[in-house]
Amino acid sequence: MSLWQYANPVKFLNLSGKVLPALSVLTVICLVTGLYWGYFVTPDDYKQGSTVKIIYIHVPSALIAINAWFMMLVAALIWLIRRHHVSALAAKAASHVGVVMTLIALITGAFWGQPMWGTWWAWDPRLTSFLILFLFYLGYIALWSAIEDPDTAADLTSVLCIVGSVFAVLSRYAVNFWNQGLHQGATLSLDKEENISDVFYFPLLFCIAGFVLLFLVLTLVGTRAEIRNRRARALVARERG
Amino acid sequence: MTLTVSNLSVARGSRILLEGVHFTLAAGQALILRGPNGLGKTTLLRTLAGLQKIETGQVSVAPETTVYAGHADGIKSTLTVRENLQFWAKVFGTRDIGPALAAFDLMDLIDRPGGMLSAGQKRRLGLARLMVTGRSIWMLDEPTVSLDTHAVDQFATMIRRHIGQGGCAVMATHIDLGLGADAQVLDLSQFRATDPAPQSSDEAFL
Amino acid sequence: MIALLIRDLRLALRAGGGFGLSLAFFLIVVVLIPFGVGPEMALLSKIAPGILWVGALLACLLSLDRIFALDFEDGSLDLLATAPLPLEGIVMVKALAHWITTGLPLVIAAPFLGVLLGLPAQGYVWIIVSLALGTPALSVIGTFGGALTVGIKRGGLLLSLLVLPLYVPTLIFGAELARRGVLGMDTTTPILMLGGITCAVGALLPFASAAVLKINLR
Amino acid sequence: MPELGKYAVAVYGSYISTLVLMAALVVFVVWRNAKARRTLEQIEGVKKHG
Repeated sequence: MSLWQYANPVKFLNLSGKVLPALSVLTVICLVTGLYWGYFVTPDDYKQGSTVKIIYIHVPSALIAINAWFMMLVAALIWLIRRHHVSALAAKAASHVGVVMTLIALITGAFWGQPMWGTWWAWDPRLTSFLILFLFYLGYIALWSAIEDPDTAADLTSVLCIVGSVFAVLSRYAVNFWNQGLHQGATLSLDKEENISDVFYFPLLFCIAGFVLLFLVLTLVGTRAEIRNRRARALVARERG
Repeated sequence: MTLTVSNLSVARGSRILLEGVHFTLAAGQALILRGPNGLGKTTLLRTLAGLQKIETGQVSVAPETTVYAGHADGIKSTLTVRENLQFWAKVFGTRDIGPALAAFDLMDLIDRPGGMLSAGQKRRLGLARLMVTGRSIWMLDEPTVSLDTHAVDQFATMIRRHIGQGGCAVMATHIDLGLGADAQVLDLSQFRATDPAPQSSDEAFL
Repeated sequence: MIALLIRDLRLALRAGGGFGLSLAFFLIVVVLIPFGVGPEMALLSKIAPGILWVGALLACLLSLDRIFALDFEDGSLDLLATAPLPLEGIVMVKALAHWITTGLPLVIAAPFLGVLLGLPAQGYVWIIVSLALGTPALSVIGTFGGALTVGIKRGGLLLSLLVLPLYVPTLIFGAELARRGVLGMDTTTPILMLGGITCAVGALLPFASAAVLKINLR
Repeated sequence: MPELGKYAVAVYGSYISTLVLMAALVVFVVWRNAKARRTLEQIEGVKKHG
């Protein structure tokens, strides 16, 4: 028994089909609990007022936005090294979720920044990095859709993903150097004591879990769609032959 | 210098076109590929030249000894005939472009830019390129397209001289070049992929 | 390799090679900016380094799709790939040729266009230094983009979409270097970063470009 | 409903835009999968009969 056996498309379809219903239910539970708790139960922050409620979507979506790209990077490496088709297709599916999450993080950030900083947009390092990440997502998705041959597309997007990751890190550093910003530090960190208070913390954890699950569910469904498309393509190619 | 191909499959896009292709070509021999359009002659030649992936099977030859001439001649329209040919000579590390020019009557056109050549003249220049590469195994895809009878004769002479010097040529052509016993003819129809099996990368999805 | 470089330069210089096109484009971008933001010299001289950098970047972008597309269309790329040159070498020569025909003229033209924007006197040196240090990176990154999109019909727009995010770090450090130079501030960090980016990109990216070119040719 | 005070626009704006985008994403992914499934079933059905 090896983990790699699930890289077989058929096995992947079977397994993901079994897991998906339970996973979807869990996603809904987590999201509803977290958002209800956060929106209706928690008090306003003494400094930020009711805008603190935005944290329940802003932070999880930003988290997913970055980690989706990270997952795509890992998937790209797996595809290039081990040539498992599911890996490349999962990266494609994840990019669709990632780009929307990036957009959500940007939009909620703008809504939050307007009352807090007095501006919808600032060329703050974090905001700028996310904007650049958004552009990377767009380029990646555009490259996928521009190439007809699926294996060529997988190869090229994988290389782009790896090169893009290096440049994304470089951009992050460059942007930091370019402008010291308004944005506060990371909301959640393991090594610091002064995290946000527990009142906001627990519903936020639920929301993060919900977003992570949502990302998983959507990526799985998307990967299933890609596998089916590839299978249909392979069958048509065989019929024609 | 022999070229041995055994059990070779080649694919275009996501379809295997030919499978189980096998032949042996000794030094000083030419192989003429026959078969209807769309069978996979171009794909086979590109695979032999190392431009495309070998699906399965073995090709005994290193890509460093082959040279490929396809439908496009790779002629730059703003460079003269001399410059075009000299470039390839330099790239392949040879010097003398005189014999190649003489073999195809290109001496008079030597300072004419590539863009002012007719289709047949371009093709002659493209074939002359083969001579300056100094490589021994030629992969030629429809080399006689747009050549007149006189130029075809020149081409046949060039091929005869090349294989006379111990070189090899694999070409897809329908014209009889009068190579006699030095040329084998291989009908590729017999290798048409019977089970229209998809390319190996599609197999995972079936 | 040298033969390839000479051929590419010759092709760029002959009619239809597009040499000078990006230079003209650079000129137009720089001339258009004052029409957009107003003729105040004070404002223009303040944003001059940025305008010159963005203009140079766009001019560079304009000619990227020619790097491989022309050779791909007429079949030379196939022939080059079977020639006794390593693909990495071909890619590097292509980037170098692109820099000589596009980047270098931009570096030389930038100070003259700086006059139009009221660039302060001490800025000329820094504009030249920053562009000379940064434009090679633009060419190398652009070559990667060109190799990525070589098989795609009408890939020009996609090429821009892919390459522009990759240009961000170079642009930031390049423009920052020029800006700091103009203001007489410390330039050590951006000059090191810009030089570092150019060296690293020049050393590593050709391998990625050659890999994608190989994928696109098969 | 909690009282949002002067920040109502920001909070409502965030939540509504998020819901819209998220709904669009879910619909897109599910629709794509359903389409792929239909296409595949059609092809496989054809194959069985033929």
